[in-house]
Amino acid sequence: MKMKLRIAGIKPIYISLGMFFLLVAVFTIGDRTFISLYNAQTILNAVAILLAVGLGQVCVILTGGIDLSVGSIMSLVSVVFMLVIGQLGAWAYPVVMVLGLGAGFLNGLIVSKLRIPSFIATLGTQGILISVAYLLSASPLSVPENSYGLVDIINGSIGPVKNVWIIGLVLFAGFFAMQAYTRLGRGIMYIGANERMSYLSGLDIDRIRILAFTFSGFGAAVAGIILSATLYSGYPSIGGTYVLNSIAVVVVGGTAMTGGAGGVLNTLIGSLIMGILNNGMTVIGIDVYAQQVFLGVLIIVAVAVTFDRRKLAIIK
Amino acid sequence: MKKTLVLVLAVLLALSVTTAFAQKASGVFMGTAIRSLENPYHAVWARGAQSFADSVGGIAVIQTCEGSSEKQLNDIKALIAKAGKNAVFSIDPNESPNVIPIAKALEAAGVYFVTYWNKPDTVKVTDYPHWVAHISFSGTLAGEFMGNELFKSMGGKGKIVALQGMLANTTAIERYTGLQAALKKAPGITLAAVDTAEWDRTKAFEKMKSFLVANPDVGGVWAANDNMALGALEAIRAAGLAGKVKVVGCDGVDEMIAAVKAGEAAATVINPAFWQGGMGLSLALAAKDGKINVKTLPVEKRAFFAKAVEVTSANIDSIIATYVKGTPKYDWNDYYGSYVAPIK
Amino acid sequence: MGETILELKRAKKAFPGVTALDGVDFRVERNEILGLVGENGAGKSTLMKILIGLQTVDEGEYFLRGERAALDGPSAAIRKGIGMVFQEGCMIPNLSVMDNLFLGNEDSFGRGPLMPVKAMAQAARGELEAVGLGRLNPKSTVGDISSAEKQMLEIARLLWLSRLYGVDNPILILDEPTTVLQESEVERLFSILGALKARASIVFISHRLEEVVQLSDRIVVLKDGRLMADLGRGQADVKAIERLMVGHELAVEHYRESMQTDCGSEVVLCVKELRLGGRFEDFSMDLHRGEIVSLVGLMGSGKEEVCRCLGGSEVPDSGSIAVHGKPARFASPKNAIDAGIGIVPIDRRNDGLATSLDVMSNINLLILDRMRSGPFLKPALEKASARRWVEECLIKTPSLQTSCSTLSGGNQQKVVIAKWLAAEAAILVLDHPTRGIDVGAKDEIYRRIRALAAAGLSIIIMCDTLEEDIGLSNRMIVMKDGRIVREIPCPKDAKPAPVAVIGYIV
Amino acid sequence: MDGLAAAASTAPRAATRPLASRLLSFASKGTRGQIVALAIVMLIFAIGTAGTSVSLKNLQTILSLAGIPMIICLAIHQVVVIGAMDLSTEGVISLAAVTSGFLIKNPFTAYDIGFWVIPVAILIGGSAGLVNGLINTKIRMPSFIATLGMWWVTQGLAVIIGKGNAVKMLDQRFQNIANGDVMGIPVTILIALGVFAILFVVQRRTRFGRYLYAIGGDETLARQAGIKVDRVKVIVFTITGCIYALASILLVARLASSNPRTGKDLMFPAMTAVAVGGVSLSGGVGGALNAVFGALIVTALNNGMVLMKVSPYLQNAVNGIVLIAAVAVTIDRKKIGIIK
Repeated sequence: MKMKLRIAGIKPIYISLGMFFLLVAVFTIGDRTFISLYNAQTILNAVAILLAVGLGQVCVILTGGIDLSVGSIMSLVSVVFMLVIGQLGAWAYPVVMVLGLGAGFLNGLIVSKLRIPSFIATLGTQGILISVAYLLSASPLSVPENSYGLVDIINGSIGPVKNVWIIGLVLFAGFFAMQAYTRLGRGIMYIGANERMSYLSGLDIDRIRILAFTFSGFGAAVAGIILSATLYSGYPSIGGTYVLNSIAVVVVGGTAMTGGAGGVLNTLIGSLIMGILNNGMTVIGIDVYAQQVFLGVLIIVAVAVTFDRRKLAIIK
Repeated sequence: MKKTLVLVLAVLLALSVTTAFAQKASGVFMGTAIRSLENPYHAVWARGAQSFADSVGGIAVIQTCEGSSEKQLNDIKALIAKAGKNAVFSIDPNESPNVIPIAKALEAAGVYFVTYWNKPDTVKVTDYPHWVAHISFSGTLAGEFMGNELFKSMGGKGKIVALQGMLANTTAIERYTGLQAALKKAPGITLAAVDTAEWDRTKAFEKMKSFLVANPDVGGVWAANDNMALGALEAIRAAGLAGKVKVVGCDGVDEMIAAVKAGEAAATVINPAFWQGGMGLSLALAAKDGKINVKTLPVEKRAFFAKAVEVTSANIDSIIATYVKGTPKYDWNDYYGSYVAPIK
Repeated sequence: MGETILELKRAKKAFPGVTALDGVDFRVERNEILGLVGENGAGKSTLMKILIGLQTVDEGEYFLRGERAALDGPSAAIRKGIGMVFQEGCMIPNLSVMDNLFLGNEDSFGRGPLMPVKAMAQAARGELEAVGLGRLNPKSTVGDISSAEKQMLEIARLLWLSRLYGVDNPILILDEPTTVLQESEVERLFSILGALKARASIVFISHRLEEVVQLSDRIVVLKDGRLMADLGRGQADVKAIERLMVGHELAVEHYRESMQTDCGSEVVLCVKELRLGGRFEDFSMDLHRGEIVSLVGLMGSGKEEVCRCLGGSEVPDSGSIAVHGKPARFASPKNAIDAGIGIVPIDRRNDGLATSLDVMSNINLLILDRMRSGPFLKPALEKASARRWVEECLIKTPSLQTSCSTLSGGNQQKVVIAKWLAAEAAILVLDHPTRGIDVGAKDEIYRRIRALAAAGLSIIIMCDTLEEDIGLSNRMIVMKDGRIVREIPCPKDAKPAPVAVIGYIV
Repeated sequence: MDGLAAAASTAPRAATRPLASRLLSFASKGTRGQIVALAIVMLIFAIGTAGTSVSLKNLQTILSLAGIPMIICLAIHQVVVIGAMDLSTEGVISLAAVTSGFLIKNPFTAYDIGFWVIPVAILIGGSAGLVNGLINTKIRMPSFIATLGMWWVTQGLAVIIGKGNAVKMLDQRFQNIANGDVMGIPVTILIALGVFAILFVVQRRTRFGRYLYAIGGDETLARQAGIKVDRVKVIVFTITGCIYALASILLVARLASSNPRTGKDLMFPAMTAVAVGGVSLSGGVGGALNAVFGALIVTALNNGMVLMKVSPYLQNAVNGIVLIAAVAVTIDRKKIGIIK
């Protein structure tokens, strides 16, 4: 009895996993090269970026909010990363991570202290952050000649294992531990499930929310670093597509937009699904005109399958 | 539960449709990586690529990145995964520094490729044996030409406004540099206002409306591409100033050529997209087939400016006959026929 | 006995794992007030949902005025003359009183494309007058009116609808209508219902059996999806009904008075001259170790606000609070919790629980700090703690991972209490702890409260009924118009009679 | 004493609140805050541009520029009022634009259906909205995701149909409408005000309008009150789609050209305007008037920044700050309760 219930409890994750294997199977039937090591490396590189930004995003979505500024944070981080790596060397990594943390912290402050819905607050800050990126450098920046070695720390590999996977896994492990084994992680779930009760139970809502946004900024910063390193460049529009992608990754994995249900593990599966979808359609050679249409249909289908709507009385 | 089942079936259906779309033909995969098919310039580019691929029995694969450099890189890698060495590429990098990872990936896979437009100066084509050529059209020259033609149409004096492209974009920056060079040589012209319309027609229209309020005596509009020039032109038309306030743009869009013909625009520049689409693949395929030996090519043939077609009221009729009414015939084996100058 | 206008024959309804209704025969007669009682989970709400078309029967037949009925939703039910006032209220907060009153039936003021707003406001005034809400502006937003006003508004709405559809003898279903009302309002409600009986049938659902017995012409008792009894007026007293509902005799004493203990002499909480402008003033009290103090008063007497100030969710203008002799200032619930005060709120689903999370998460909410090793929580400690409190508070749950939304009201209440016990709160404020809880579970809650007091916890309580207040507390503090008017001791063998107390309240 | 009367007598406590909170409460009622915001924006730019920004000509320009954004805001705000979200704006507008581009006199196809293109475009926009609504209500998918998917689908379809061509519109009549004016008032703003007038009356005076707010306020209760919630939602999404199509035709007519980029970059600015206008993203609060003021404020802001020659690099930041500031001042925190 106990076992059964437990399975029912995490069912959406199984469905997401099933969805993932289904897609792998279909794409492999479509073109056998899909499961080659080379392609796996390509996919996982993309997945690492989606995962990093998605892990940040899920912290905010679990509280019931949304962070529309992750793309701008990635852009700003990429620009600053390229600007400072020549002078600061390896110190550039902590510097831009702190930058991401700071941007997330700012979001958290605005949402919790000014009491503005996160959709609006982060829509506003994304404009501010992107302006800062433009002011720092309007034109695209490349890696300075002397710093390729430093950037290639990200791009390198240990045998067949690419370093980005390790970064992705470490990040995942960190976020997983945060969600499952810290008070902050629980606090995020409590707020998402019932904010009023959390307040009445003495939780420091503002602090938890600010931290959730700070984590989101951190995830975006890591994603920005990987993206910047993968492309050897930084410029203000580099992260533009990641706002919606990060949300897609979270919801495709089965996390509810209303908060309090789902989590980090779902986001891992969501980013795998989105990663292989993007890659698989190209590998099996779907007409580029039709890819976007398929992507749209598939995200709806994916969410329809993975998202547990029975618990929701109201669908907004 | 029943619903879930239905949805799983829907996934299966959708995916079987997807697989049905998959290409099964054989031949050399000819990858064309461009920004988006939503603009006419790249749409023509894709047609050129298709036309060349058809002429040699290859498989044209058009990849659009919709503004995401990372998607462009991943798509290229996905095709490499699929085709291995049996592929060639012609690429318009989304942003200039992106050629580095793209070149590294293609080099590592041993795939010949040609790039266009965007490349940081520090990156040397000759460092990559499979990078057949980097071809560009001088944005500075185009910007300067557009400026000069605009000033000429204004009689060498008056106020102009300028609309820049995407702020961080190399081409946009180059063309604007060209305008500034032209301005230096034209003491009678003042630049009254500059703003960005992000290559976009609607935004150009809106910015122009506001410009016209602040500068009712504006004499001409310099726009970094035709799309924005046409947007500005609509605002000018709405203000009843069409023909009096002339615009210049760049790209050679059909509507812009018509505007030059009608006397509403002073000039545009055709960067022959159809040629780009075909020639990039042709060069890369020639290297793959051993028709040209990349190692022995002189440096100036590895990175060069190609011939852009300058359109003014003087040559408008022949332009219309060649580029609008017909498609110019290109000899895909004349690899360096459009060569103008090396990129330094 | 009048003619039968609604009849449900051999109704069966099953949900996965549960048989909600098991062959129930149910009828409503013309011009009667029918009391419907049963424990939570007895099938009352399923029965009601079937009557108003929210659910359909698996087996059985549904007749309305002699005709077979097939209702496809509440609006169809209303047109056929069956309406329901929901327990949790059904007024939309951002709409005006008038909009809520006529919502869904605006057509009756003319079918033109535009609604005649003035005529509607006029009509609304009339309807409000009829239920004693004459002073309420029809255009005021429902979110700003009191819950008693909302309740009256709902009844006004049903009255209006019954006239609107010209239904002869409509059936009004009132689900726990008195829980949000004060004594005087209950009386008014009963007089309105009594008058209404002349042209309508009323199905009255309540856990307050005294009220049911007082009001109903006929009483139907449900248990485990079966109809246990169909009793005419005077055929059964509260005791008999309780027996039918729970299937076994309850203790003679209602509130476990025999378990009442005397409080210690140590003052745990000392409140002096607390004031919140416009709400209450000069509120002083001492709470002793192991003492149960009941705050008694009407709505508006200020007792709710006093409790909110003690819980930190409202900040008093002046006065002092000292816990264990130490002065405390409560600027937020966190301060109050740190000082050892726990609040068990009246609205447990919204204020007390994260219903979408599991039992374990809810119980351990306040004490996660104690389950760490370094920065990380230890799942083994969490489980051990949750298991301990599930056992100690007799929470019936399939597992620690069960989502609280699936538990019954009584068990949810126990989870909320367990949460505070786990946090070792020294003072508990119980805000209507038995509201909406069935008889059997109520008794368990009473035992629990006694046990807590015996163990040395100090409790401030606000109850559903005066009898409950008297029965549970060691001492009552009666408030009226924001001031304390009287303190009444309630020792276990000398409980005051309700009639002796009521005079101070009103 | 009567409990009800007691509750009523304790209500007027507001008079003793401090000035700042009274000002905030003033700003958060109806559209007063938005009027003040608009006045402040205009005042700053009037000083910054030495009066140019409040010249008759510029006011006309602002109105002509505000027309289409206003129509889009009016479309989106309804979805927001029922507590949902519509991200498909750009795709639907592009799709309607591309399709109608091929149906009016143009150099690519032989079709020329003249003004009949309006109902055809509205049919397309309406169908897309209908699909949004059906996915939201029948498959029970959050509108955020449903419309995100539909954004990609419709944008993809627009590219498939348009093949990237910019289709020139050769029918001059449309352009005369889109760029013309009546006694100095731009036609687009008149059309926008027409849409506003209809929606305003619908919201204030019709059953359907009541139902919108009922659903936005509490969907479950609205359902219990007998409102066919799903149907109302589907209709709202459909009407929103239809209004998108109207905006799309005006966009095409204004530039005499349609392409799959027609709808690009319209959604977030429109959402910004709706929020600046005071429509609560949690639903049930704010109406057509708020949408109109939101569009005016944002348009005046962008116009003013061009006139004041604010660096294009900074314009995003100014927009962001104004959004946050406007919402911080005008939001009615009491009604929202929980900030998500």
